[in-house]
Amino acid sequence: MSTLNSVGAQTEVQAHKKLARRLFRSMLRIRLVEEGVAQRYAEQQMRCPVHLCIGQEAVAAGVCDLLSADDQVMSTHRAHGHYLAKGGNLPAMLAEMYGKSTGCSSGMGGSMHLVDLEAGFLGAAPIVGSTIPIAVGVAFGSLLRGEDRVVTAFFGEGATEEGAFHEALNFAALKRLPVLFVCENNLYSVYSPLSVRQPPGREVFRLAAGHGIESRRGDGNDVSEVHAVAEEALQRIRSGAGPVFLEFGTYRWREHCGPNYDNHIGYRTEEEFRRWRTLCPIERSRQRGLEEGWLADAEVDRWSDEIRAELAAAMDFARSSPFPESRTMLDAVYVERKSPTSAKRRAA
Amino acid sequence: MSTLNSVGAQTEVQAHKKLARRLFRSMLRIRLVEEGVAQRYAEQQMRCPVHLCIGQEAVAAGVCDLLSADDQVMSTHRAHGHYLAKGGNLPAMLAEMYGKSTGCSSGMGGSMHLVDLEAGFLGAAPIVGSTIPIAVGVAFGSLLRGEDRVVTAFFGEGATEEGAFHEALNFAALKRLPVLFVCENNLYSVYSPLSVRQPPGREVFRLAAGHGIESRRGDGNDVSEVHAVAEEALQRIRSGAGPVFLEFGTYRWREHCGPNYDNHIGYRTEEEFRRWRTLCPIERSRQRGLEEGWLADAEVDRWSDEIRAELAAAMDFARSSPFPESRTMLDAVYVERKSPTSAKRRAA
Amino acid sequence: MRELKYFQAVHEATDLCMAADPSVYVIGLGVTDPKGVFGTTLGLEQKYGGGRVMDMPCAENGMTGVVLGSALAGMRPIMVHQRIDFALLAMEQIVNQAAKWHFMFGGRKSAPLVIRLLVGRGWGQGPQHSQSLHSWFAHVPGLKVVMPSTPQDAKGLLISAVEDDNPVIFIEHRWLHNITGPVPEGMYRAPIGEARVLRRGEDVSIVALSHMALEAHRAAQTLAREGIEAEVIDPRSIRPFDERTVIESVRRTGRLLVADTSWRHAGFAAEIVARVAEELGSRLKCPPRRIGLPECPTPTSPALASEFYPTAADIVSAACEMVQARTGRPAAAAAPHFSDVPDPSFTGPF
Amino acid sequence: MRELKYFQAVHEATDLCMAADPSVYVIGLGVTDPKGVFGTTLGLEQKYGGGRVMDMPCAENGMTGVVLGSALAGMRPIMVHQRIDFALLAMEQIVNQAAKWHFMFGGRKSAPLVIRLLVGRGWGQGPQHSQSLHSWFAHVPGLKVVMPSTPQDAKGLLISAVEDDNPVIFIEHRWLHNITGPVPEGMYRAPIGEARVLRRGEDVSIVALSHMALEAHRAAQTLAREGIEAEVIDPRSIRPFDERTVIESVRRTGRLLVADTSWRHAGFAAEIVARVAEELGSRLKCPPRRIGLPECPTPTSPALASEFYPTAADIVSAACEMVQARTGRPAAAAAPHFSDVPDPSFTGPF
Ligand SMILES: Cc1ncc(C[n+]2csc(CCOP(=O)(O)OP(=O)(O)O)c2C)c(N)n1
Ligand SMILES: Cc1ncc(C[n+]2csc(CCOP(=O)(O)OP(=O)(O)O)c2C)c(N)n1
Ligand SMILES: [Mg+2]
Ligand SMILES: [Mg+2]
Repeated sequence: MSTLNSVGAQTEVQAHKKLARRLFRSMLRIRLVEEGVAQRYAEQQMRCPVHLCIGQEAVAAGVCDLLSADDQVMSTHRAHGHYLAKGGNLPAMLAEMYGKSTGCSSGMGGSMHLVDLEAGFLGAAPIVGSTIPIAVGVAFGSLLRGEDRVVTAFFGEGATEEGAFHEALNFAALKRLPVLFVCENNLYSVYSPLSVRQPPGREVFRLAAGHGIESRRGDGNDVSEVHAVAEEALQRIRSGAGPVFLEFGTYRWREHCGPNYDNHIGYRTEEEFRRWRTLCPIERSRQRGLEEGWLADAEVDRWSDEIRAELAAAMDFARSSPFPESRTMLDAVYVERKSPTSAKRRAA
Repeated sequence: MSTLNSVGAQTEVQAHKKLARRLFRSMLRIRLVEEGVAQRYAEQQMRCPVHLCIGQEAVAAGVCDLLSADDQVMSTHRAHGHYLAKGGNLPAMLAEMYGKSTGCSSGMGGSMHLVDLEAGFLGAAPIVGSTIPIAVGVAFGSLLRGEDRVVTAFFGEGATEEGAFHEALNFAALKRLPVLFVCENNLYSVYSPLSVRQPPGREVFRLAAGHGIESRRGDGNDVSEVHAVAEEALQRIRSGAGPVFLEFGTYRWREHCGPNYDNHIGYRTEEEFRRWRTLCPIERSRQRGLEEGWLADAEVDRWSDEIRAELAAAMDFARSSPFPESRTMLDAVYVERKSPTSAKRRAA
Repeated sequence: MRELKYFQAVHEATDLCMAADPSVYVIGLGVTDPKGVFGTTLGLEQKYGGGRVMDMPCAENGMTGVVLGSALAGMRPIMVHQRIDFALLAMEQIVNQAAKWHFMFGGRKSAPLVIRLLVGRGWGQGPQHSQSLHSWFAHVPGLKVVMPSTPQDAKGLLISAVEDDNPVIFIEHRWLHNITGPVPEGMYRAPIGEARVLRRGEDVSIVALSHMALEAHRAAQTLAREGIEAEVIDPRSIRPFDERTVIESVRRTGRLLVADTSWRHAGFAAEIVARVAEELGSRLKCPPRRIGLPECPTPTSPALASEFYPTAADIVSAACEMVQARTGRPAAAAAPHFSDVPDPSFTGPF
Repeated sequence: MRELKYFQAVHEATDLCMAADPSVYVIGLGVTDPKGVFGTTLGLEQKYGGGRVMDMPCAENGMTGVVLGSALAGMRPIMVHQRIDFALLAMEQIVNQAAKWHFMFGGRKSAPLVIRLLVGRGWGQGPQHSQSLHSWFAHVPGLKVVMPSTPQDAKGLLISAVEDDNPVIFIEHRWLHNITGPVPEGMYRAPIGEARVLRRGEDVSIVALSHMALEAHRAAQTLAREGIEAEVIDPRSIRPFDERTVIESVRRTGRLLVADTSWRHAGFAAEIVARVAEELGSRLKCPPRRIGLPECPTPTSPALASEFYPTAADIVSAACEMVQARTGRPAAAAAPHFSDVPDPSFTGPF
């Protein structure tokens, strides 16, 4: 027994380490990609609004690690991290930012309209709150089709002020849909602090509780906490108990939209930023890894090199890809039906 | 001391009786007017949708009794009771239903667009949920102008499914606005029961609590309970503590829209209706009045006669009034500014 | 051919689509209730079950997003809003999301959904229950917009709409639900984007949308008695819009009269006039004309209904003026006291 | 006269209105932030306090209702939505409630509010941040809709809008904010409902909305070098619409070319063409023409910007064709690599 137990414990420790390393690498990859984007942005060749998630990587990494390719994710204007963590194609993402025909949306959408159907990243769109009911609808449609999947909706705390959010929550609760709502509360909507948008003292996750939805908050800068909280939530959802709402406190480091820092322009303080910087999810994870012995600095360097090489190749691909031909924009408006079911139905 | 006390107690008892009689008469008046409308409706001369509030009179009577003429009320498609309880002009209401130029909205709006500015009944409109943010805005505007008033928004439980409701609640909570939200939960939205619209077990008033708003539920068929709960709420609001949300359980007796009973068409049972009928707010109040000695049947008869006479006169007025001239519809679209302030401003 | 009412045609199309394809489902406020959206969804829940015909919360915006999401997941929803006015809450989901989904993701995913929008009229529907905002939808690339005027086209176009892989807005005028007409049995499609010539004529082309097509047809009969042969065209689809049929007709008649169910200013009638003007320019025999609502919200008073809504009589007098024939309004058949109902069976409260 | 940028003119109008009337206040996402809605609200919070210039929750629909309610309570709000696309969430409140308030209560109460809506363009704004849906608002009785193209009119029309007791939609194109022009000092009003003739000419009337008025003006200069004198008209207000100025102009020139910032199909350009066709019919020297966006959502790729947005060059070639002069596109000045910005100072991320 005790031997078995200790083998079990050992396996568990190994699994934990493996997980921790995976999460770390996932965050690191998001960070390095975003930094790469930020660096290249100044060249003025990525000519679309970009909303970087630097500082918020833990939520994307921690949640998406728990999802299968068949589980679906939807996101917002700030989607890069979710897309990458869910397995979205990196070259296609960068090509999209460059407006190229090889982009994940063929250059029609840009950074704010990422998609990778193979990876189960169903789409992101920048109208605040609007993808939340759509995600709920994907879960509903899947349920109607008898398909077994969880749909995760990522959004910011600003989105919880939109009526669409509440309408979506009510319906998800009504139908007990397998939806994981993940709110990244980074305290700001563009330059507007929570204090001008939501009543003081009323935590965001209480809104979901009001709808009768199981809800929790967690530290969004601690990837293992994100993972643990999300794991429990997903277990609950997969057991058929209905949706769960998670609020993760976190902080965006750079400007709302664009590659720069903007703590000097006055809507928040350098001091606040510095406080959050000490809570860097990647640095915290690295420290813990070194302490707990599942990570070595050499490995971080190796991974960084790997990712940088991957990024460089993806950048080359994106930059050297052709622009879409002008015809494509008119061709992309409507789809003409080619599905076999319709042919069958028409013949009938 | 004891004499003083007993005098005080006596005054209180007197005040209580006076209040109870006032509330009873207010409900009775709404009931008789609505029944009068129902009766006349079959003549097909009131040619607009009417949503009667028979069965739900206690909420209107109990709440509006506590409001001054300067306090403002807004309502929905089912507005007759709120309009009357708030002191709205009866002949003008009936004339509006007949589409006459003497109607409270000059025949442009019909039953679904009642207004009486003098009485502080600022307006009713039939898009579900939409008057709630407008009511909040009236409170906000009053606050900006330094005016001291409470705004009451009446609505059904269906309206709490609309995003506009939540957006309004968030803003009212954020700005601690003097708004009383009154939800009449009559279990149905048209023919749709709550079970197809809201998750089971999640009470409506919990939604408001989720927004951090003080909220309570009460028996909407017990006018003294409505009054007591609303009184406490209004005290709180007038003290500057922000909005309060009240949910009152009640039941509409007749069809959603129109003068008839419709328990036979299948969306609800005759039995359910009968159960609620035994909880008739007017009958319950009458019984209590007889028991407690503040009401006599003869008085009920006298009041009924008075009200019927008032109603008959109002009906005569409405029916004999002229229709609006066709020019009025084009004239009513825009207002040309005639206010002195603008003249002053223009001269400047 | 067998005759059905318009509402029955809508019902039959829905029924056939549901039977043919298990991914088709119906959702909307009241679709399962005893009135069944003026009869158009009656009994379908009983036939196909609550998993395929369902009521919903009062949440037009969010629920349109839900419906869109379900389409992305492989369903083919038919959503019903009982008034266009309620769908104003859902414009963001319809126009920013559904209409653009296929485009903005580079064609990777389409959004096959149908949104049925009803135009209210009569019995004091008033300012917020009677708007006919089809021109808004017609303006938006990515949507298809149809508004059939006959039972046959209601069925054929609804089937086409459900089978279409793009979002289709299907507009039903409340005063069409009870009209009767021949309707073929079984599955058939009316092509989206082709106008229907309801009547041939050489003197004037009357292009009339939705319920106005009915009025135009009535007008044409009166005009024929006056010796004027009007061609009546129902565009049926306003995006895509079949300009060829209209232009060819006006090329022959030299006269264009457009009758719309909405306000003239910035309405769809302007588009029709503009297309013809761009194409035929100075080859018209007289300036084109538009008939539409007076520029005010819908008044509720029944006494104003006849002032507000143009009828066959207005079409007749405009057409007479255009062909410079007698311009007097033909004596109307003994008018009912109020013009707020299409026929005596149409009574309140709805 | 002193010159200001368009955004400064909007700012100055707001400032003057706030100083003149304590009931005027400004509300919208970001109106108090360091960018101040492209400079148009910068510093106003500091000057008038947080009680008169305020940020709001991300809740366009509800907040439009709140703003309407505050107007009913006696305030005169100026609400700002940074994109029309976001205001799609608020259509119900704008169209069902605000536009109809005065009418549906028989004129008992008016709703004096201004809603500033911005049309995005450039730097990959893409399908959901760049729509120009002014024709929708123009279709709705009860609203007034203005879309000035010069700094002077921006100021004069915003002051008129704030002083108007009706709801006024004030549309600003993002590519106008940085243009410069003469702006009188102090309070003055540009009348709502009067077009402005930007340039006189006898050969062709170019009616151009918002930013297209700028392109039309540029085009007119090129055309003049080719010997073609174009009259350029900015309607400024599209509801009410000053048809007289347009029609009188076309009566003289015999040619109408309309340039709009939106799609052609069912857009406002159709209304302009229709008005002229109805009035002048066959008296035109050639068929009227419209210039607008291709019928697709806005593509994000910078490479497609020049395909998507028509420019002065398109106006020039259309006008040349219409007067049957040389039809060649004039050699464009050395074009920048991308046409997704109005000038080099306009860079991302916004
Ligand atoms: C409906 C709508 N309103 C406003 C905007 C402008 N906008 C873009 S991103 C954003 C911030 C939203 O804040 P939050 O949801 O917290 O996300 P974050 O940017 O903090 O990640 C806003 C207001 C928008 N895109 N859509
Ligand atoms: C936005 C909108 N959706 C749908 C309707 C149709 N409708 C009219 S009244 C009503 C019922 C609303 O139910 P509730 O709010 O509970 O009020 P009740 O009728 O029960 O008093 C509905 C759905 C509407 N008027 N507006
Ligand atoms: Mg945020
Ligand atoms: Mg109800």
